[in-house]
Amino acid sequence: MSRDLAERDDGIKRRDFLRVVGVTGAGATLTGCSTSEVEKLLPYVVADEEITPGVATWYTTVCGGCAAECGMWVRTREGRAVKVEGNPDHPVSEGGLCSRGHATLQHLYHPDRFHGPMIREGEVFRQGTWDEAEQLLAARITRARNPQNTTDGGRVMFIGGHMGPSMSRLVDEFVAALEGTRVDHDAISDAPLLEAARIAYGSNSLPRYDIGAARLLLSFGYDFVESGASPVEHGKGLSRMSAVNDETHTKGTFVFLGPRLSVTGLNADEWVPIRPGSEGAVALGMASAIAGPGGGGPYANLLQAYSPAIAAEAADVGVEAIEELARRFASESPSLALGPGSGAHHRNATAANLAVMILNDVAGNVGTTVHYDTAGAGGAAGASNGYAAIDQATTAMASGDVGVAIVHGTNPAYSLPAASGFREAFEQVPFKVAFASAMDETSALADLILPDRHFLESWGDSAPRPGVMAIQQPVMEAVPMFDSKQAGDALLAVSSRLGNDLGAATFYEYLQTQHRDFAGTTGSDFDEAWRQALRNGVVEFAAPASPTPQLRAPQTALTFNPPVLDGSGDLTLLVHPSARFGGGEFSNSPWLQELPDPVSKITWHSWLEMNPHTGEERGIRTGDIVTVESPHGSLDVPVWLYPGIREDAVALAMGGGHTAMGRYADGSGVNALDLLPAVAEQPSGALVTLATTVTVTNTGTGRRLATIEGSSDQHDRPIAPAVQLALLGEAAEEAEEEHGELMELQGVGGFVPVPAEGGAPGAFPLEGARHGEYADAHEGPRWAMAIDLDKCTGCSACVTACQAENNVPWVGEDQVVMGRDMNWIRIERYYEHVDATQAGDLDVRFLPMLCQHCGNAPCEPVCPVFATYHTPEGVNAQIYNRCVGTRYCANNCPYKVRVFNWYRYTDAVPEPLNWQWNPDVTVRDNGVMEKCSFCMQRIRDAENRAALEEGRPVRDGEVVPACEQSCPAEAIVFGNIRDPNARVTQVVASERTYRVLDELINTQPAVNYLKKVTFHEVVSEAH
Amino acid sequence: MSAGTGILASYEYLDSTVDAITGLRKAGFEVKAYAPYPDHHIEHALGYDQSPVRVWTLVGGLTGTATALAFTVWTSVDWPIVVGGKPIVSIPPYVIIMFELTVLFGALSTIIGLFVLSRLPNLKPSVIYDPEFTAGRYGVYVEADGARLDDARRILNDQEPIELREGQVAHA
Amino acid sequence: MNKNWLIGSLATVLALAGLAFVQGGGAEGGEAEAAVVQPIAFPHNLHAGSGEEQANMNCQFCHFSAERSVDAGIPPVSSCWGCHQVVQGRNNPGEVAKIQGYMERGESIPWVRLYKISDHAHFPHMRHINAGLECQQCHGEIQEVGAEGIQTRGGLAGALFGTDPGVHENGPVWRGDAMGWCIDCHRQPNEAGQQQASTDCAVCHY
Amino acid sequence: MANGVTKDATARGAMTHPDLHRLDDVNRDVLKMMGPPGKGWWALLGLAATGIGVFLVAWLGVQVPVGIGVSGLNGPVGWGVYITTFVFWVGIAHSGTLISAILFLFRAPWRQSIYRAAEAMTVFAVMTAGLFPLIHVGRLWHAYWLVPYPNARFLWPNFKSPLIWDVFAVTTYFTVSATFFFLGCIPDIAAARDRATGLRKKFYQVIALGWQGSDSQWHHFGKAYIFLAALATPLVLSVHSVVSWDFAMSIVPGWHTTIFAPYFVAGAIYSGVAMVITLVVPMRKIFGLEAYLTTKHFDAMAKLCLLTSMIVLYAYLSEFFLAWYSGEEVERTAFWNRLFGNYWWATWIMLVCNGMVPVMLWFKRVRHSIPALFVISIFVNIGMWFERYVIVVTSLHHEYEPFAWGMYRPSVVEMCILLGSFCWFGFWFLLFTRLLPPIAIQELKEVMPPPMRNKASGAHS
Repeated sequence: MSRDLAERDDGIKRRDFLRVVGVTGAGATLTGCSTSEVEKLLPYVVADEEITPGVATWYTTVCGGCAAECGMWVRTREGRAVKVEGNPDHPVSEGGLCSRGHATLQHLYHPDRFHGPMIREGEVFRQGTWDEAEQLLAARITRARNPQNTTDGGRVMFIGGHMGPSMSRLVDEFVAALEGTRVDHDAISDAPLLEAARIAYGSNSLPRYDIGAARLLLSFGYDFVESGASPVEHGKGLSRMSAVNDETHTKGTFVFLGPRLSVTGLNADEWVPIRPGSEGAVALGMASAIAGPGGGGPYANLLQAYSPAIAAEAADVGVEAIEELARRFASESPSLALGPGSGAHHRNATAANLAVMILNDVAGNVGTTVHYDTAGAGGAAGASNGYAAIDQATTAMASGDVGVAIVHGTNPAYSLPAASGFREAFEQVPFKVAFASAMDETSALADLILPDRHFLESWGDSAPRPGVMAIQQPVMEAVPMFDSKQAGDALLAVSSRLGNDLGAATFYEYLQTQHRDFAGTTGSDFDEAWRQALRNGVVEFAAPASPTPQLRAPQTALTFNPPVLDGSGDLTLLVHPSARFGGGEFSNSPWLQELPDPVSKITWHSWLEMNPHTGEERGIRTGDIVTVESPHGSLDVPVWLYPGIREDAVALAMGGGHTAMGRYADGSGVNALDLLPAVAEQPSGALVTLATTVTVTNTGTGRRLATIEGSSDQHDRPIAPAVQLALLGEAAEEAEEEHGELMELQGVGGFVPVPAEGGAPGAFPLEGARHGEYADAHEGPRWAMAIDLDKCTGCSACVTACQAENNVPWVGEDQVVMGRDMNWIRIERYYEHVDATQAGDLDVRFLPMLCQHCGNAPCEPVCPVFATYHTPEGVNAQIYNRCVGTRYCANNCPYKVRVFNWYRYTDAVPEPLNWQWNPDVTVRDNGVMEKCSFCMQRIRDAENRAALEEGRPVRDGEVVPACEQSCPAEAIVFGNIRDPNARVTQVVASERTYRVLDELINTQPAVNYLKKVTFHEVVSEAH
Repeated sequence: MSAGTGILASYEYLDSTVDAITGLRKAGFEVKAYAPYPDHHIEHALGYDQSPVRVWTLVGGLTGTATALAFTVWTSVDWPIVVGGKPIVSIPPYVIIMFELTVLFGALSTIIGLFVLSRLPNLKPSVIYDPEFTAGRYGVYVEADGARLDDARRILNDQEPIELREGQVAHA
Repeated sequence: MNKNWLIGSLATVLALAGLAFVQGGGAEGGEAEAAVVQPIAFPHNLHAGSGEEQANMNCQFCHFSAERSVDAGIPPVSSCWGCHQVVQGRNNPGEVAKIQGYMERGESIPWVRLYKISDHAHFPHMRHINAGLECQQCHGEIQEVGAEGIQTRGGLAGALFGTDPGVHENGPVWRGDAMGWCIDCHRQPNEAGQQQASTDCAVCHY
Repeated sequence: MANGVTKDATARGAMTHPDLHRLDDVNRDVLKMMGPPGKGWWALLGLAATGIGVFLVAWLGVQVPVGIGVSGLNGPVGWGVYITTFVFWVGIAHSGTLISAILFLFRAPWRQSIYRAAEAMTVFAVMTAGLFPLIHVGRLWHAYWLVPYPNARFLWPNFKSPLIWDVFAVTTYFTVSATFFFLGCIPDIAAARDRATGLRKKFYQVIALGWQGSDSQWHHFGKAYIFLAALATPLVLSVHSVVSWDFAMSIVPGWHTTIFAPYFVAGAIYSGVAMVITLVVPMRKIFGLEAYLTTKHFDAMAKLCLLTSMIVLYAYLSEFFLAWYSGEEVERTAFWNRLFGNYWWATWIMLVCNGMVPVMLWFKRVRHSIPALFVISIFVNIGMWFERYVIVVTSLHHEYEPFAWGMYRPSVVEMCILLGSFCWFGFWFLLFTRLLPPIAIQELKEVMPPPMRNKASGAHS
């Protein structure tokens, strides 16, 4: 019956592509096109330049997802990128990669990408050729610049998003040659932070933080784990700073000050729920307490005015809380205060950022945990990307001043409030050009769309911080079905048609020209240096030393008080960047759409966060659809009650409500910007997102949220326990006492003591832990994992990494609503203590839950056909092709980590999105169970590679599952627990080690967790 | 084998039937009786002992037990797969299979035994038969020749049958 | 009683049982064609045979990655062209000339795949080659197969006995997706008397 | 008298069937039921056939090709209406063989009139139940892998899995029940054969297997029947125990309890007897079987119902008590959730229908009122379906891992298949009432006073 068809389909999807590519891939290096000098690609891991079918080739490049510019390793198979990972040698990301970084791969193969240049004809687009398109653009530019042209003439305006330094320079040269204007716009801007740095220290780049070095970390609403300037780097810093040292029993303290707990906030040890917009006042109040009378240098007067009492008044918290925090901030040195950054773009945002800088300064953190680059320009951002600039551009466009508008890498028609008038102004421009890979709201308005290449197909460079440079190289031939061209190439081609020589024929050439000098820096010849740069994925050179900068007085008057908000609503609206979509530029990735939001655990659609007390007062429950009304607009959105938000505020994330961004983004959620006015903050020019109050009224209708959250209460079960820091030494003794001699049931009946093996004797009895019947007979490795909950930040990068590695399908909003999400790993989030009404302890537990690979797995014996069983290596294996689909195993899994293919979900994956599929992992059929396999394909790959080297055993660290690889917090360690020197064995020896539910149901999992460490007493669990 | 005349008497009453059987058996006839329901008086009159069906049941049942034990153990050992940390050969769950196969084999062999012993299915039943036997009548059947036939007829007639049929029969 | 009816149903039951027995032994096959027409009538014997006027090439000269990859590798067109630029071909210059065509058009040769394992099973060539197996142990005396190629078995026979059994006298001995065939070999004892390769399910299925 | 004929059986027969006098009255009355059906029967059969059509479309036309996602099942709740209905029908299947076999062994006097219908119900209920494991698997086309048969992959099923026990138990139960049913039918089919004409006669001729009621046939038949009854009795108890172990062998809170086997068996008998009442009451009315199915029969069945209802209620209460008494948070939460959680309504339907409504059976007036019994039996049927729903769904939706808790809502397809299963069952039962003697002719005769020429002879000896 349908079986034959099914498996054949799957077979074609994976294998046949392999076969075709197996041939073309090998030959592909012979042909190269203009810029992609593919024959010069240099593999990093495999020294062989030839592509071997069936063997992965790795390339280094730079993630183009956001301005953080993390280093990337890209795994290609048969000339096709199948997985992106963090480059461990890159100083910014150090091997980690966030969810959005992983999801960039979906943009590469996005089915909504343009198949060629699109030329508007009336209401619709016609696909044209590149020659035609470039000719058209050149002609229109010439026509527009003709002074005689009064109908559709005007200057050339280039509206750009984030781009690397060389591209930025090229754009500048291109625009300059045409006497045009360039405006930069990013959906999420760091302008207030940048402006504050400029005011305070004369620095032209964002401050750099050494979060890992801090002992006391304060975040003034800054969501550095999920958004912020460099999420992977900062997340790693947080985990290093706050993770307990198991020897000294010390850990850093993290205090979050803000009206709403973002995922960053959920990691805090204490929460001071200050009133929205009061960050500046609180920071000054603390600084004032630290600096004392007359302290604070040029800001002494200001500090005088902001006593802790005034700050407490503004923030709606007790004055003792602020004084106490200030005292600790000064004494627990080095400390660090962050923010508020994009967490609070209100009308006094620059002042608030400045206040935090003053606080750091008076506490003596400048030069230790926070660094300002005062020497060079540095940073990737060229022009100011705030709202003020684009507002001027809008005015110019509206006045008919602009003849040709070129948009590149940004989507202002979506990411600006409707009130900005951008859309209308842009529509008035006689000729609009968009460099875009796939359709978005701005491209939809354009007259000409030039399909840009994905960063994995193009050349580029990055300079994420002074002294660090990395080349972005194409890792594969451009996806053949999309006739795309890198924007740099197109600009050069158009320039030459216009008769302007920018010094290079292709962007590759231009890029090399830009970096001629670094050969001199490293002292070798250029080609070798270039090759080396590509091989390592990063070039580090000594940055010019910046002297510790001195605080400077402001030239302009700033207001540090909480801002005035629009409207007379009783609730303050917090609009924040989405942890999944950023400002909306990632909304068309189904992986990210289906990634549960790290805070709310909701997928796909938008939700309004509201405190449960507020909801109770108004008779609003989770799932009720409410109308949110501001003076600038109104939206209908379902409510999610969240104790991590102040009672006088509601929050809405950006990134939803797209109208022209393709099949996965359109119609999903609402655009929070619709509620906002178009106001630029002064002096930075950033768009004000904390601008208005709203009223919330219940519509009386409701919906089931597409959430994966069942209950956020542990119900006193031994799931995610914690241990108080003060008890750490004692816990070990207790554990020993409690466990005593572990007994195990013999196959022949009766109990015998578990034999103690080499390793960590006397500690938690893991070495002898039951391992099915294989207990001691099997010689090989026994795979196990350790997850340190004190490190895990809940960022969810592992979830997307796993999805990318293991061909885990997405199921869509309706299916998630039904409870059928397919992720093999989920981050459970349990509230232990969250109280928005007072400052104090905060206890939220994140628990990455994946298959526990139990030694006594309850799922195994119930399977009637041995489709799941225990391998001699300690893995609970799932044999998809043997599965009949009784779902008994899932019922009997106490961890609920088994997911079922209710439909042939992979059928819904369109070409060429399925090119991303990992050829080493079976694509699962309708009606089979699946789950985490400990990345069995990676285990086998490591074994195969080890076997080729004279049959040596697999070394520790050779098998790195996708989740571990991706984890920015370094919370996950995998390895052979029989090897006493393996990292996992070392980690598991910790006294904090426990196994979820094990003491209750004796499942003997192979996944070991290390308890979270709290400062306060852990009361709720008896365990 | 032998050919002869079969004679079949139909009775309305149980006691007449029993009397006829007793009479015929006293006279040394091989008697076959028909009844609409199993009646132990008739069986008693015919001198029945224990039915050998029970042997079939016992043998069948024990075969089932042994088969199940051997089969479950052999399949476990043939390709040992560890599930849930349980021993490869785990007798307690196999007891259930053993029980079920005991019952199954026992039941099936009982039926086979019944069929063999009472020569069922018999799609060509004897010609001399009164359809009223399945309704309310009792029947007595003897085969005899010559003078013996007359004896039989007389004994049968003594009990006032409703009907008496005769016919030539040939035994296979 | 109608004996034909009985025989008929018995036969049906047996046929179904037979199908169940070998299930997975070929019903997977997308290519059930009886005869496979390759884009180029490639004679394995002329290349790899050791007879007179046969080139006696090593299999891995063309199937270049069998020793180091899970895939044996199909030679790139350039690899064919490398020799056939010079070698015109005695028997069938027309077929050889096709290579030039592919080369010039920059197309790959659309070889029809004969050896196919289901998507859910993984067969690492290099592990087998490095364990000392000969190609012929699975692929049969392929070096003696001429331009006529290997016949595959379709239809019911294919379903019952696998799509790719050795129809050609020198054809493959490999029984398509018949897992028992793999297991048989994996279970063979080694010198130490233990089975020579793992029969752990997850060794191949993941 | 010398021939030893006694009227020992007459007392029983006269007691339960006071209106029956002659042996062939039974034939007349029973075989009359098998006469040409009326319009009502055809209408019901048509309805059932339509229901089967819907059932097949929903299952083979929609669910199998599209995916089992058309059900409302999900991550935490992997079993729902299908398994509920499976257990329901297996439970229904119980009382047939129970009434037949156990009551046969204990010589219960009220067995004869109802056991044929009850056995037929058993067979058809198992036929219905047996479909549900097939319906609920994700890959129907691979379901035969649960059967141990030699194959080219050298693979065998896992005999440690309760689902394999299920395969063996249900298959055995079906085989034995069907055999037992058919064996009892053979003499009665012969009776039908001897009255029928034309095509029907041919049909009965074949399936009567040449039964004539000869002494040796009766002799071996009787023994075989006793042995089958003796085998079937523990089988009845084992089958529902095995079904209960599908749940009890797991570690799911709410499933993992030692009380499950007896609790399920009692529940199965309970629901089975209720279903017998539900089926027999209309049969009695339509076919005018008042002489065969007397209030004494109903009274006995009602008492059995009452007894099992008390056992079941005791099981419910002891589960709740033990969950509390265990002090184990997971158990406590599971049972608290049952009573007051999202599915409180299902639990209360179960408690009211199964525990409270049957309390009325304490009253003789209720036991002797056939309409009242009919209504109560319907309540019990509903209650017992919900009992399984409560066990399956409420236990799964809140398991160990609170973060993975979820809700289950049955889909339209599941409802179609649930209702279709009743049609499937009804279809076979309707055919049964017309094609096979729905009341055991020969066994009734066994308990009737045998016809005696010498009327006095029965009195003495």
